[in-house]
Amino acid sequence: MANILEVKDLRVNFKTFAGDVQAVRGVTFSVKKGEVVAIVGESGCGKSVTAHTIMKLIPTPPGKIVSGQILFNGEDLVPKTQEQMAKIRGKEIGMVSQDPMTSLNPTLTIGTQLGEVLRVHQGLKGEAAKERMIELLKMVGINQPEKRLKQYPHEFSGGMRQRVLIAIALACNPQLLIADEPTTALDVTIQAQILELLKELQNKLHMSVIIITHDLGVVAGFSERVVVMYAGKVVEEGSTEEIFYNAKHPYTWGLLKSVPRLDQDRSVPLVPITGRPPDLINPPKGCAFWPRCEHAMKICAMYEPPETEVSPGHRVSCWLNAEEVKKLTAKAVD
Amino acid sequence: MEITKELLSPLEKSGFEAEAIGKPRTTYWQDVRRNFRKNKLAMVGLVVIILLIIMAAIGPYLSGHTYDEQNYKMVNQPPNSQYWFGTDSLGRDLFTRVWYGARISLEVGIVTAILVFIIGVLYGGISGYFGGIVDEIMMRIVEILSSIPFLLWVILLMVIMEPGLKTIFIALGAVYWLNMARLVRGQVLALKEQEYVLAAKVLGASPLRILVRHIIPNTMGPIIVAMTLMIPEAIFTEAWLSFLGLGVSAPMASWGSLASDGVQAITAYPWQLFFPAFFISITMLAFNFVGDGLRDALDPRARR
Amino acid sequence: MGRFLLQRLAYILVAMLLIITFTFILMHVVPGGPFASEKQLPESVMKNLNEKFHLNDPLWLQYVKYLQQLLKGDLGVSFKYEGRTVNDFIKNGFPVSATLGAVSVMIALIFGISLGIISALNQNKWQDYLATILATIGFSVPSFIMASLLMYFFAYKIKLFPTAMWGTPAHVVLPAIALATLPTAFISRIVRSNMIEVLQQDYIKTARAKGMSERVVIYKHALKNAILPVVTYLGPLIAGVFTGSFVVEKIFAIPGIGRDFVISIINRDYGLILGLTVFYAAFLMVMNLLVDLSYALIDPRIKLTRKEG
Amino acid sequence: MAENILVAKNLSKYFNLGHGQVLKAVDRVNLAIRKGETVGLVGESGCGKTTLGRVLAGLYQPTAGTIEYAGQDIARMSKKERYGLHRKIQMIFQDPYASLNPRMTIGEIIAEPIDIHRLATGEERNRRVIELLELVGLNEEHANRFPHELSGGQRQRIGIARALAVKPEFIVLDEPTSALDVSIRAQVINLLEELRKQFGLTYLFISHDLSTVRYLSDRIAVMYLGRIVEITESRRLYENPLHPYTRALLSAVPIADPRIEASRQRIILKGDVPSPINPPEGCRFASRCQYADERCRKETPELLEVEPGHLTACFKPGIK
Amino acid sequence: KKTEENKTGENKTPQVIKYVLGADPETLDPAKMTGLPEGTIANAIFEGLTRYDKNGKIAPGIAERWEISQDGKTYTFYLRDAKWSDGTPVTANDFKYAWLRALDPKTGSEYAYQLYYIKGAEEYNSGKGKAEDVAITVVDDKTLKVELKEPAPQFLGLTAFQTLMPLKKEAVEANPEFKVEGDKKIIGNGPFVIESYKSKDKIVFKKNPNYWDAANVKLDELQFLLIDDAKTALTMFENGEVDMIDDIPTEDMPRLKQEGKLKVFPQLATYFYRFNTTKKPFNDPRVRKAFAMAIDRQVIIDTITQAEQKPAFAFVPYGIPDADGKDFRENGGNAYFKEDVAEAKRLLAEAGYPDGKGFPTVTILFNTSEGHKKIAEAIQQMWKKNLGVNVKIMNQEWQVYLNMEDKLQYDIARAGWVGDYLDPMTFIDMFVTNGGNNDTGWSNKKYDELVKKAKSTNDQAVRMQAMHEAEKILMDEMPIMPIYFYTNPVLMSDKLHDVVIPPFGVQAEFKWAYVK
Ligand SMILES: Nc1ncnc2c1ncn2[C@@H]1O[C@H](COP(=O)(O)OP(=O)(O)OP(=O)(O)O)[C@@H](O)[C@H]1O
Ligand SMILES: Nc1ncnc2c1ncn2[C@@H]1O[C@H](COP(=O)(O)OP(=O)(O)OP(=O)(O)O)[C@@H](O)[C@H]1O
Ligand SMILES: [Mg+2]
Ligand SMILES: [Mg+2]
Repeated sequence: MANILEVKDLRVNFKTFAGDVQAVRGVTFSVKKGEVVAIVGESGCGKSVTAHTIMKLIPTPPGKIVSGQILFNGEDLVPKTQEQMAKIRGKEIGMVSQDPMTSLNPTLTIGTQLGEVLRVHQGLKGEAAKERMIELLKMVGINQPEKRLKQYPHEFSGGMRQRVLIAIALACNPQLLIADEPTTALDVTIQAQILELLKELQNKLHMSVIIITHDLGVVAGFSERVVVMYAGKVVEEGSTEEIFYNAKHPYTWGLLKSVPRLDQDRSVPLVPITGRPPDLINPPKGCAFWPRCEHAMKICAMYEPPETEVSPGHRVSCWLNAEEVKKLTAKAVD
Repeated sequence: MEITKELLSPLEKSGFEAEAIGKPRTTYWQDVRRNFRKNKLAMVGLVVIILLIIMAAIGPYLSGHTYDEQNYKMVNQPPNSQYWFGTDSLGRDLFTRVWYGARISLEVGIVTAILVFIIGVLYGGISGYFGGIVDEIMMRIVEILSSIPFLLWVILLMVIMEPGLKTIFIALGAVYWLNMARLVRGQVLALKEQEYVLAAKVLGASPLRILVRHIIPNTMGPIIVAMTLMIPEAIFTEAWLSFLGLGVSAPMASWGSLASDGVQAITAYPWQLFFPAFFISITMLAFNFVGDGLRDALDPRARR
Repeated sequence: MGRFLLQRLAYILVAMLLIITFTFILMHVVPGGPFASEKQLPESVMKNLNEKFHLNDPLWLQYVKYLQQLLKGDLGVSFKYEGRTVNDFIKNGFPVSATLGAVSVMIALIFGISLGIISALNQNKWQDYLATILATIGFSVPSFIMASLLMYFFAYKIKLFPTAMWGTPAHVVLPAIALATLPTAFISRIVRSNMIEVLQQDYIKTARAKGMSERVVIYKHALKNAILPVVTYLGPLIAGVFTGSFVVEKIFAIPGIGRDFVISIINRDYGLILGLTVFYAAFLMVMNLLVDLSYALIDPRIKLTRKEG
Repeated sequence: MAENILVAKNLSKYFNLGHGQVLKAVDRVNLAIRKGETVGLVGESGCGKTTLGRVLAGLYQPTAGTIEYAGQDIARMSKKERYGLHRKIQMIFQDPYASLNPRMTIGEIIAEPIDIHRLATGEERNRRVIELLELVGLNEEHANRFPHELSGGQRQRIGIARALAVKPEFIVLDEPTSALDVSIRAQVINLLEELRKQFGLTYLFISHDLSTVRYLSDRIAVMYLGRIVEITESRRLYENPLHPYTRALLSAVPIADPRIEASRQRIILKGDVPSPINPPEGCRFASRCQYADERCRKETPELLEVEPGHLTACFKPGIK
Repeated sequence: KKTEENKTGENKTPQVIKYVLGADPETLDPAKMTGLPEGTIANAIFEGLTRYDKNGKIAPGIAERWEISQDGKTYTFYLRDAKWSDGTPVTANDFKYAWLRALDPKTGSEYAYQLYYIKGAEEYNSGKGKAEDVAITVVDDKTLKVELKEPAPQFLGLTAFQTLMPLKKEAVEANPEFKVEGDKKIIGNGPFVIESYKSKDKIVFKKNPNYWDAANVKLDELQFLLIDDAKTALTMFENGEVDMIDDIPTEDMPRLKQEGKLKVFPQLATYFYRFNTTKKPFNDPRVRKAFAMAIDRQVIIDTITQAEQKPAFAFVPYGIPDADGKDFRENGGNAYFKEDVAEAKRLLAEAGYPDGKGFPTVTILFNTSEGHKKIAEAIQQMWKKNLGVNVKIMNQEWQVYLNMEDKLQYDIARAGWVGDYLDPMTFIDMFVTNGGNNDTGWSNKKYDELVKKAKSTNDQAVRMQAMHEAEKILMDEMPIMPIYFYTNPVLMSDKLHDVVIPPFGVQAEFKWAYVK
């Protein structure tokens, strides 16, 4: 299957007065047509920046794409101007962001906010636009869409706003949907509704989805492939099954172990990852995870681990997995 | 790259502290100072204010003329080597007068700002913190007071008080606190639902403690900005009040009164307006920069 | 909504009563009277005058009489200007001051908002610094200096506008600019800081992610939210500017109502002082009410349930 | 069985919104908490968890009902009388970024309760601060820092240390971990559990996160629109939820295991939580409940003991 | 009509004058007018029995001629055939009506006391007498007879004054508030009629074709602009937007003088300082004199007021005719004392303050004004330098200042006095014991007697002599310290001719004015 999106060695910096924050430090991954890819990782590891960079939505300055390629349908988005990007955004790539409560303009009606996408990208106006809007709202499960179009965001609950945002993102049948923590701010029952809806729409519209989340539970139920990010890098990537049952990176282990299992009660303490993510202004030398890693070796603090393909489609960047390399070189040296 | 066995031995994380933060150790005030210093504009502003204060202190003695010495043969002289800023209509040295004026105007600006700050913060703080009916009544009082003619109040003050700076402070304080109280109240209203305030409440902190330690310090940003904007207004209102007879009595003059005198002479002797107006603007700019800088420096969240 | 209006009106009435009371007391505490002059009047003449204006009545009676008359919609008469009622003063002066005020508010809004947007969009670039400096100058140059400078340069030096007085649209320009200086500075600062804040909001990101052009993002999505605080400021601003400025009206010889406020007090023109104060206070409160109402129009989140201070 | 430390009876908290609108955030809640146990409180956003917690912590005056704490009714206590109680009942807040005053040093923040209650002065005070910091896994060095310089997890520890400074018996934990990262969350949970054991604390643990609640709690109370709809031991709740809402809630929780996820049957609820403003008659859940009938819409079910130690407010407990 | 004028062809330039009057008039009702701007308007639209001519001499107005009885107490005026602006004749009744109206307590006229010379007038005005008892007799339509209480030679001049101007009863009753708006007009009998009046903007006058002397009125239109900012008025003048201003900012005086544009006219007024003679240190005449002698008046005039004012060493200003027809001031001399620092110091030492030692800090009180402030500052400095005394200066809002002055709550207070009529008495009778305008606490029996003497005779020689003597006492005792005699600086476009600037009563007289 063809890749709809290929991100190659993407690097993004933010200028701050304390120094340059290297928010994304060489991220490579790809998304196939019709595939759901999850990006997971701790807060601040660069998930959102990666997503925003794909849309070229990072504020410049202070943000800057230092290097890399973003191939969308084979076309590089990096050199595109904002005007050119505006034609892609909302039309080819849709986006749903984290906080539905703040992501809709409080002073414009839902109809206006939905209508303008249709107008700008599809030239729909008047009745045609209205029909389409009603259809879209129905599609995301909003009752009485006609009445709802005239209302303002504050008259909607969080779940409903998220539906509206999904409707906006999907209004032009984009090929790719980026959902940046679409359910984090929602209740579990609403989260279930939204995820159900997204899944359904993804199947129906055959689009590719990048879902960003903290919640491994969501990943487990929703995505086909998982990209694990740490400190601005992809540390492990693989099918959902592989990541959950055959993870190779200590960081992925940590993530999996820090959520209580169903059969675990409080007599058994949780296993947290100690410490906190590194400062991205001065990222540590070598593997960024070594200060928090139980398995850290001297080499980890000196050299960046190479990427190893553990099994087809399962890649990991960790010295532990570079076993063969180690053996080979060890012999040669001794 | 060569990979040796040695490299693959477990890493001793001795000396590595899991919870350590990779930043030098500082205190709040060091931090504030450092960030303030980093703000170039604010530093320029500060230096200017310091220079102005120094000049207010020594300026009057530099030219060899006193502020009230009249030389009828040298009236309305343009700036020259003897009178650096020229002279006024009574042949007085404007340089000396401008720096005397600086004393008064800077004092008026700063003291008024502080006075208004205290009254406004107390009143607005109480009103906003207690809310409900207390707030309702206190804010209505503010609204009503702001509708009563200021001039009447000034005349009353003039009758019951000795003219002088103290009276000026009272008169200015009496007007400006109204706006400050409104501003503070709005801030407090927003802040009092903050979780750290609730936390203090659960701990049993008294309302006063909560106001003073938790709420007020966090309203400083907009308050400082409002205070810097108040300074020029106070300086000019002082001139007007002095003109009415409330303030410092002539021949002492403030920047404001020098400027209003100067405006009259704008066609004939423009320098009489230029110097006081120039220094007022400079002061204003400086305070503005310092205010903005302070606001940012005082707020740790402002530096992301 | 209806209830809200009723509540507000009731409050306005109570507040007016208090304002009248305070002003009445203050006015009589202050020395002087409407007929004091450098030439001492014979006692008999003084007596006649006082009788004519009921100044010999006990104060409380004067007060009650004034309130009664006010209930009939009569703001009173001037004690100093023979045969002229406060209504006359308002009828003659207010339209002039209001016209001038309206123009300056327009100027302040147009320039203030533009300057604010330019600043915000070019944050920490030279445009921003320039706008900051302009605003600071706007803050530190009071209207009397501004008015004199404008007159000196534009009427006297280059004779682009008439010097003073009222009549043609050209007469409005200079005083309106003088009046607008401070509000312009103020509005530009408000818009700048709010614009910067609003531009960081999630919904702006959403708008961009939808593929809206930068122009639409700024003018349709951001501006409306960024000028909300300007609307709050507009209430007192309009009340202040529409009721005229003593200084600007005096310098430009404009027959507005601003001068009357001051002159009535200087003259101890008791009738005029009270009448104009009542007018001003009522106008201010109605303006604030209108601002609250329009606030609800611009910002659908605001419901007119509680009184705002 | 341990004695009850806190008993709330018919506890209500209404917010008067004016214009005849009353928001019943907490409505006739009965709850007994035993000494030393951890009671979990779960429910959807806006159902009144925080409000209940704050009423118990004394931040809000209840509209009706009583709160007996160690045998004393504290709901109607005057401010003065209440003062001493602040030492016994403490609260930890959801947002580690908002619950610490950004302009105070960590040292000052932790010292504040000590100052308020005059527990110590001078050297003694400093020592206490350091002790508390160490108790929550931080050290002396952090005392000079400011909240913005700490991570979310560290901040939440500060909040915990502050609450512990007055040696409380009962702590209301209002979603103490929901703003934290998964990895950090585990650290804080471990810490809370450790402290509970060490000091014999009683917790009311409010959370969205059902897996954490289940992990930590002895008993779990499920709230829906201002009322408690089910309460029982945590294992029992998971194994045998009786209220249809509880079942829907449990089924919606994602489980970090793709295989389980793939085989799970979800109950997707229709619609949103209705508004708590002037709520409808009858069972509050009726509008979203697939089993609701006439009676459910008319009568309000009481919270009744259906099985020993398992209370639920449903006319058809356990219906499938 | 227009074409006719054009045919006469002489006046190509429009006969319009724009004059800056100053602030809004308080009223257009002559009975209630008090100030100079109002007087100027009244003088343009009304005419009394007499009118001052181009040279400032009393000349016939509506009265063609008059007779004064031997004892100086009975005046008989014979009216000419004059018309009101509506064409009806002006009669003796119109005068009686106007005067009684001014005296009517209900009218509340502030200047009713100007009529107190008439027998029965004061009683009527203070509610003790009746209107019928006021000795104004209409002999016939054209003859008016007035009886005075005491001889008062200034009475004739007063008949030109606004309070004594005639009013047409019907017109007053139709428009009791003297409004000019809509179809309300003021019916006058003067050279002009008010065409329109817009408050704080301008008053437009047209020539009154029914005026008896209309042939000598050349202006078609006269505009009084109501601008009270001197600086603005000057700018407008320099921009050619107005033709004449008479309130000139001192800052611009030197330039205007240099450019030769400034014209200076005498004014019947004195600028002086009052001393509070009721308390130390100014209860000692030596101190008062010392202070008066220790300033340099010419410097004040040259550097501050700058309008060719004359330094005052006496109280009554120039411009009032003495018994012999010469000037009262010139006859009396302007040298009752000298500026002499040594002498001043000696006097001060004599009073117990050698070199100013031990002298208490005293304050100069003045009402808020830039000009007063500068003068006070200069005088403060001069006293400090010359006498070694420390003087503070304090300004107060106008009414507060009046109040303080009246209650003697001051040490030194700035004052100015403008004559109401052309006789020294308008100045001299101020300082009688407990006089309403005395305000110094000063009292001198001899002085009081001299004033009384002057008031009770019709013999000009005796009157004037008594007043000269009284003035000498005033200057000897010095409860007041004269500073300068006012002048009236005016800027007038070169096109204007025959605009008369009288020394008192009105600001300007446009009856004969024309533009060329
Ligand atoms: N405008 C900016 N200026 C400076 N630094 C930035 C900016 N935006 C993001 N960063 C930094 O980039 C890094 C990555 O941020 P990002 O928002 O991508 O994290 P994330 O993985 O999405 O985290 P979260 O789960 O909290 O959303 C962080 O360290 C953040 O501080
Ligand atoms: N001070 C208040 N005034 C008015 N209404 C309030 C107030 N505090 C809370 N409410 C309302 O009471 C209801 C219960 O709120 P509460 O915060 O207790 O819910 P919650 O269960 O804690 O929700 P969440 O999970 O979002 O924290 C909500 O509808 C809320 O809007
Ligand atoms: Mg993110
Ligand atoms: Mg909550």
